[in-house]
Amino acid sequence: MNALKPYGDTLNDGRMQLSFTLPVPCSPRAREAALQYLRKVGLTDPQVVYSEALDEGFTFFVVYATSDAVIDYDTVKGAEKIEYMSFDEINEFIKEKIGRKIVVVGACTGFDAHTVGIDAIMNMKGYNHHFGLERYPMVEAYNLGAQVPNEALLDFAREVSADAVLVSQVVTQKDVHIDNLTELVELFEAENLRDRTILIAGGPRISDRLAMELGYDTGFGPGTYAEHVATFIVRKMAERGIS
Amino acid sequence: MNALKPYGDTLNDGRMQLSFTLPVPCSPRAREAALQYLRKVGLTDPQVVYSEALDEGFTFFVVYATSDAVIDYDTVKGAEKIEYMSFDEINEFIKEKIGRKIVVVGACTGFDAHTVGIDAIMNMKGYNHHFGLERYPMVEAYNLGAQVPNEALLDFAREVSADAVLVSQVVTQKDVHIDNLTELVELFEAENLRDRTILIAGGPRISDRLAMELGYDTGFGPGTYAEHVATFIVRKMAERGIS
Amino acid sequence: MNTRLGLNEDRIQRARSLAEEIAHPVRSYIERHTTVSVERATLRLFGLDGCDEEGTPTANLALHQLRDKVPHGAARYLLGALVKTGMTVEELDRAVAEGFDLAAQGLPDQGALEAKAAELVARVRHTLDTNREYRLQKIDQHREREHSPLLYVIVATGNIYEDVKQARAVVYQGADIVAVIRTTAQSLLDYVPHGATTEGFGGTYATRENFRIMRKALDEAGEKVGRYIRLVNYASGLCMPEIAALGALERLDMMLNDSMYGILFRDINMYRTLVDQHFSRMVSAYADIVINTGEDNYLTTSDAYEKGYTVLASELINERLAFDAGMPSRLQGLGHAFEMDPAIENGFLYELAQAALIREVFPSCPLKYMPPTKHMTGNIFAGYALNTLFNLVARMTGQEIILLGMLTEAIHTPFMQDRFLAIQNALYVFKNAASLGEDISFRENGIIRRRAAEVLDKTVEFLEIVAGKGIFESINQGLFADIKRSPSGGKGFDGVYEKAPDYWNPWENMLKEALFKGGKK
Amino acid sequence: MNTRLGLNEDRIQRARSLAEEIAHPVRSYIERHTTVSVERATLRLFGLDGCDEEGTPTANLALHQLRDKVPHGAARYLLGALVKTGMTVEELDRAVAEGFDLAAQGLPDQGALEAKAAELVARVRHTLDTNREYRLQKIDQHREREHSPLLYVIVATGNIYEDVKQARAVVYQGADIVAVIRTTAQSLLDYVPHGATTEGFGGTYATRENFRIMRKALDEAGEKVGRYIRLVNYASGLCMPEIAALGALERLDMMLNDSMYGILFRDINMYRTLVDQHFSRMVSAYADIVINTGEDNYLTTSDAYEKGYTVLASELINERLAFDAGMPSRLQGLGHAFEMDPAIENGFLYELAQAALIREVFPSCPLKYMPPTKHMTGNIFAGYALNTLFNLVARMTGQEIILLGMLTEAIHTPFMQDRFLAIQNALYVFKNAASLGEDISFRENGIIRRRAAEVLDKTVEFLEIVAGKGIFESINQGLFADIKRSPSGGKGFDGVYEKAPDYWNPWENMLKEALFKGGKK
Ligand code: B12
Ligand code: B12
Ligand SMILES: Cc1ncc(COP(=O)(O)O)c(C=O)c1O
Ligand SMILES: Cc1ncc(COP(=O)(O)O)c(C=O)c1O
Repeated sequence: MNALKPYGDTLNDGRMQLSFTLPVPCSPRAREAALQYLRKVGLTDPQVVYSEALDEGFTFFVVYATSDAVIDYDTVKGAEKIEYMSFDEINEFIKEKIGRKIVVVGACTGFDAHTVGIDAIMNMKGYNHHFGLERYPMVEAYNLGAQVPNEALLDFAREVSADAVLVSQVVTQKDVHIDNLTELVELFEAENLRDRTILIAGGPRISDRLAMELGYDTGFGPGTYAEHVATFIVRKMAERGIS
Repeated sequence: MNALKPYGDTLNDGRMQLSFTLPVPCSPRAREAALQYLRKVGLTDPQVVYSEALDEGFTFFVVYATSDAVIDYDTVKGAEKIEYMSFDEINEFIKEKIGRKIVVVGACTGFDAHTVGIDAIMNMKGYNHHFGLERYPMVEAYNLGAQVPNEALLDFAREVSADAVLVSQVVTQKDVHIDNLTELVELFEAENLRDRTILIAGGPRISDRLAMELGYDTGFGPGTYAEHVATFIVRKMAERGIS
Repeated sequence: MNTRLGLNEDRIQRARSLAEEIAHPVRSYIERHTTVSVERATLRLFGLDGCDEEGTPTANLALHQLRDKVPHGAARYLLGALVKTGMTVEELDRAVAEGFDLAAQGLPDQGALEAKAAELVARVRHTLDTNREYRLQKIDQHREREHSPLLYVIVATGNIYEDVKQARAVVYQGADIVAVIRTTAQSLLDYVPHGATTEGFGGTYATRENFRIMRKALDEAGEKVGRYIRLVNYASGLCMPEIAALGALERLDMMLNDSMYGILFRDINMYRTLVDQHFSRMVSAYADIVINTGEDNYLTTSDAYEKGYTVLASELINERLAFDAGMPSRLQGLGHAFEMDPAIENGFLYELAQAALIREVFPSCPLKYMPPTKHMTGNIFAGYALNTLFNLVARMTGQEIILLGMLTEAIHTPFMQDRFLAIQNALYVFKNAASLGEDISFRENGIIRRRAAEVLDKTVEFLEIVAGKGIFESINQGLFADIKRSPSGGKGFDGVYEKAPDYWNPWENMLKEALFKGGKK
Repeated sequence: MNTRLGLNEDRIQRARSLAEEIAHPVRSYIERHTTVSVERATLRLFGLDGCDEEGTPTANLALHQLRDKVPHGAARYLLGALVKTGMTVEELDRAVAEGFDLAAQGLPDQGALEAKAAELVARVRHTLDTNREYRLQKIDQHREREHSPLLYVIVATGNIYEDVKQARAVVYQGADIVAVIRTTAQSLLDYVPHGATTEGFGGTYATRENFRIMRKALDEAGEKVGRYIRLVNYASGLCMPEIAALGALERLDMMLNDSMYGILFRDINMYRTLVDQHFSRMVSAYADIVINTGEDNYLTTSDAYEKGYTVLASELINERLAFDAGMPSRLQGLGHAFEMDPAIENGFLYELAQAALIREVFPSCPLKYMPPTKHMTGNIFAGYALNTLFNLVARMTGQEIILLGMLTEAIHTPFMQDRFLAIQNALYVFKNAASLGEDISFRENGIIRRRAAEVLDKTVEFLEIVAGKGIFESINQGLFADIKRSPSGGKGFDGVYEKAPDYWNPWENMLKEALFKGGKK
């Protein structure tokens, strides 16, 4: 058991910084409301260190407060550090364990036009000096680009017998990404393709956990490179005995 | 009843920004811990938008999350806006309602050497183009400066028959200001001076509420000017019928 | 010319004449073509701007009826129906919504058409003139309270009523310009939605009603603080000319409008875009609306250090095409951006060089300077520092319009507090470093001067290549933003028509008259 | 000299000769006096640095015994006791803690004293020399990984063990210098506490053991990242010379040490301060320790725009007194600060002018540049922007040492994350604007140059007045920081003694020899 709390400048002091807006006019009463609100949230010793009117009906607050909540770090699951394979190791692994090129299809779906992320993973030149999947000799990579309807992605994946499908979703306002990602999984399931395809979601607001909840094999967020994705795919394929 | 929640970009969306440090190494597990921690605090939909190692054993997080807590703004007490008197009004008020100069003694107590705040309230030139109490014709003001022991302040206040005593406390680490302020009130009480003296605390971390809890008549925080303090003193004196 | 960068004037002139060379074939193509959206814009200018029960705009219903007649111009059928039926435009608009067929009546003689056209054009022209004058007067009245650069912020909640709250707050805080960002993919809609809307993703639908609601809110808020607040939307996408028309009618003040953005970033057909762009710009020029070009977009996909010259090249083309549409420099809000990787050694100097270069090449344009976006991360504090230096460059180089960077750029469309912090940051820097630009000079042969010269040289080189291949082929080969678009590909090509010899468009005629023959009062 | 600001060299020389004039009577006063803390420092250098059961240091116990003998120098009694008893210093130290009376034995002959002194001085001198060499070697070895300016951060938890954690983290993040801030009011203690401490307010006690603990932690963390991390504390307050001595022994690298800070801001007697300051500086000079003067403090009480010249004036006095103590320019970390109200129009230019001016007046001092503190508020975002521009000025004007501004300056002593954000900000600005300073020049007769000239002029004017009245009377009249301090007022005056003709202090002799007669190896 390892009791975990935030650290300001002393172990377990529980200090956190917050900022937020309340839809009330800036006044002593608003400041009092901010304090009461934070106590209601469960924080103790809140200190409004700054408050300012955003206009006649809104007030902005910067606050420092203490949280007394504790979680047990020992029970938190998650990798301490994931060991990824390198470009060469991945190609070698595919040759040895799978014995043929693997087929990966990627797209930015729905009305989302943010291709920089999926391009970073797939295009030749890659990202931050990490080559993209197109450069991997043992990967046959198809990048369908922006604004690809889920149906079109499914059709293409079937056509090329994709081993893995990579979906990028960047716009998340009103949870539009959730709807989009869910629809795709349902399509794959309806067409009985879900089991033979590794489905991977990615984007700045996508996490491993979220993607899995939506029915994907995994998800990748900011800071992802092609080798991370490729490592996951090939290990998964090997695990499932796909060849 | 007026249900109040933070406002991000839509009424009642409850969005708040947080930043904090956890004393664990930066890793997927640490990020998961941050999310679990915030859920434990009672926030929903937390999103770690940034995490970085502060060294091998500490991780910094920036998070946006939703708070579902609600408070009833109608029950929050506090002034919507306080009407302060002006320099002239205050002097006029003293002449009419009190009929003699009032005596105010101020000091920065304990080991605190931050005189800028008390000087802002008391010195001739004042602060931000608001004159200090020394400039008020109807106020006899004594500023004892920095590092004044509580006993010395009490002795001086008795000597000049102070109507009001202003105490500044700026250093708050380890709650040293609480101890200092409490000691002063106890001294005044022990000497039976508490009732005839208006005791006012001030400083960047002092609030009305805190000061009253510690036994002061009121407290003033950042952005205070002499006229705020003087308004309070003269109204209180008039209210108590002191003359 | 101001020679703070010691630029070679000949190179600038060479670049301009290359842009002229590049624009030449575009101009002649535009002359000979119209599009469905130009026609719909024309109908809307005449007042056909209702919708049917399903929300399909009457302009679209009309074009559907007239699809074979586009080469002749849709206007004569609308005018014909008005003459024949004796209805007012408002009555006819409702009738079309209920299924009335514009072409069914046949056409009256050209004289009657011309008369009807003259009457309606004059009426609407009056509205446009009033709008223009009102704006000029208000700006004049409040000039000393404006900031320099003008502070431009976006609202993007998806809900026009929520947008209004956000807009009011920024006016209170000091913003000069409010842009209502459009919902994702509105550019791909081949119609302009109708009415007030509350459901958008990453932005709010551009509709005439939404324009009105926001215009009113900004006028009110502006009166309160004694400033004229400019309203911005997007004359961009498949409905570019229509939105330009609606914006002119509802007194918008600026329009995002670029000659290549739609082609490259939205895969809209190149011919469609260029023809639409021309008509839109004539409308905006007449209405005294500043356009904002979209060169910042190049740098979100390409590297800003490597491809800095593509920005200048595109600006020169945008400038030429704007001149061709009768738009003076003072309405050309050419775009550029602060998008270099903050990890670059001396990146600040390169940004300064780029911004100063563009300032010097376009001394009389109201340049629009875009903030860091691509290199913003979830570290909102680091982002705030980045925005601070961006604001500094904007002020030092005398930009006119600055879109304020948001510390949460990488996270969400702005919260109310995000904009507040952005405005505070800009106001601080503008005042605290007010005269820094004039108080220093760039060392001869220093990093800044050398970088500016290099970007100018590369621009000329690049324009030589484009001029050689022609713009259509250059886009086809992916010379811009590394994106390849084929001449017959992309959305909306089927909406482009060659004009018949009897093509007639009274609005086009009026605009040309006004813009090129001094007919504008 | 570098003339980027077009400064008038004669004015600078005039200012320096005024400082010399001002320092003259100070020097002769110092020559003739000693203080209890100089004597305690001397005893500590000989090794008397334990404490009794109540925690009273043996140096203080000894001075209490010898209070009538101070004019003759305390050293001879310690040395005498050693000779007479034959104890080692360590044994004698323990004996004193248990009540042993140093003076009780009487004194041996001067020859024996000299011999004992020589032996002990040589031994301790070896430690100091080793420390110096170790530092030089490490700095040399890792020079290319240092930042420019050096990144200086403070730790101030009050608990030395917590401080160590914080310090390790900043080393990881890239800091070059760690200062352990002292607990409030330690400057008023007339003794140096003993042992490791965990209870301080707004800072941690300066004790020899705390120095050791932090030194070890920084050496270890530094080895890991391949940098030499400098450790800073305060040779300031009533125990100034003792802390200088302990710092030299424990290989601290910098010491806050100012000729007037204690007088003005701590109400310590002026004579006491000036005598103490002289001895401290000789110790630090010998140990190759950089001092940091405290001119930033003027600007926390006075307005930085109005009183900018007081900073330069005080620096010139600090410089002169440092030279008088045998301290070369390369150890004079003269202080200044970025403290103007951010709401001032062109305040950035004035800050730039001030920083560049000080750079030019002291071309070979490792200037220490202090961040905005007074105008920091609870708006941590605005504060972060302010710090960004501060970092920019620091880099542009080639400061050597920059104390990093904390976004939470107005709230609390720094959290671990606050320092991280501060270091990130500085590293970003230093790299992104690396060559900005050299790439631009200040316009002739521009705002920056005029401001620099004005501050220099006012400095000369001010120094003329001070020289006229004499420094003691000037302080008495409140010419510095608007604070009046009378010559015989303030704390610690009773600890000042006129030296008797037979005053003898082997450490003072050694230091003078080494510093002024080239005796330092
Ligand atoms: C560049 C950009 C654009 C460009 C896109 C050009 C292009 N060809 O992609 C242009 C200018 C066209 C654009 C337009 C719009 N944008 Co935009 N844009 C951005 C911006 C500045 C950078 C995005 C980016 O390129 N990041 C760099 C890449 C490398 O990072 P990444 O996408 O996170 O990808 C990494 C990981 O997430 C992961 N990854 C991503 N996808 C995938 C997929 C898989 C399978 C895997 C394994 C990994 C993976 O790996 C990548 C590399 O590490 C962001 C703000 C920001 N700084 O993030 C806004 C942003 C994404 N845009 C936004 C919006 C709202 C829009 C518009 C809708 C605005 C409007 N109404 O007009 C439009 C419309 C676009 C549309 N229909 O989708 C919002 C989204 C808000 C939200 N959370 O919903 C943002 C956050 C800006 C903001 N704060 O408002 N945009
Ligand atoms: C200036 C300053 C100093 C100067 C003080 C000079 C002087 N003569 O006052 C010097 C350099 C000497 C100094 C030293 C130290 N300081 Co200091 N200092 C500050 C600084 C930068 C500004 C304070 C200030 O002048 N504010 C301006 C005034 C006008 O504001 P104010 O005090 O809030 O006063 C207003 C209101 O609060 C109110 N008010 C205040 N008092 C009263 C009283 C009454 C009766 C009323 C009605 C109203 C009122 O009215 C005022 C006007 O509106 C702050 C950081 C910051 N930006 O706030 C740190 C700060 C206060 N210092 C701090 C510390 C720790 C120290 C030291 C202890 C550090 C050290 N270990 O060496 C020392 C020791 C000082 C001591 N023994 O007290 C910390 C305190 C942390 C904490 N919360 O406990 C701060 C917050 C910095 C930090 N982040 O670490 N400091
Ligand atoms: C010219 C132009 N049009 C339109 C847009 C907006 O994008 P969308 O195509 O989604 O309307 C931009 C964005 O920067 C732009 O620059
Ligand atoms: C020279 C000097 N000494 C000491 C201090 C610290 O204050 P204190 O007197 O509390 O030790 C400072 C603070 O800036 C300083 O500049």
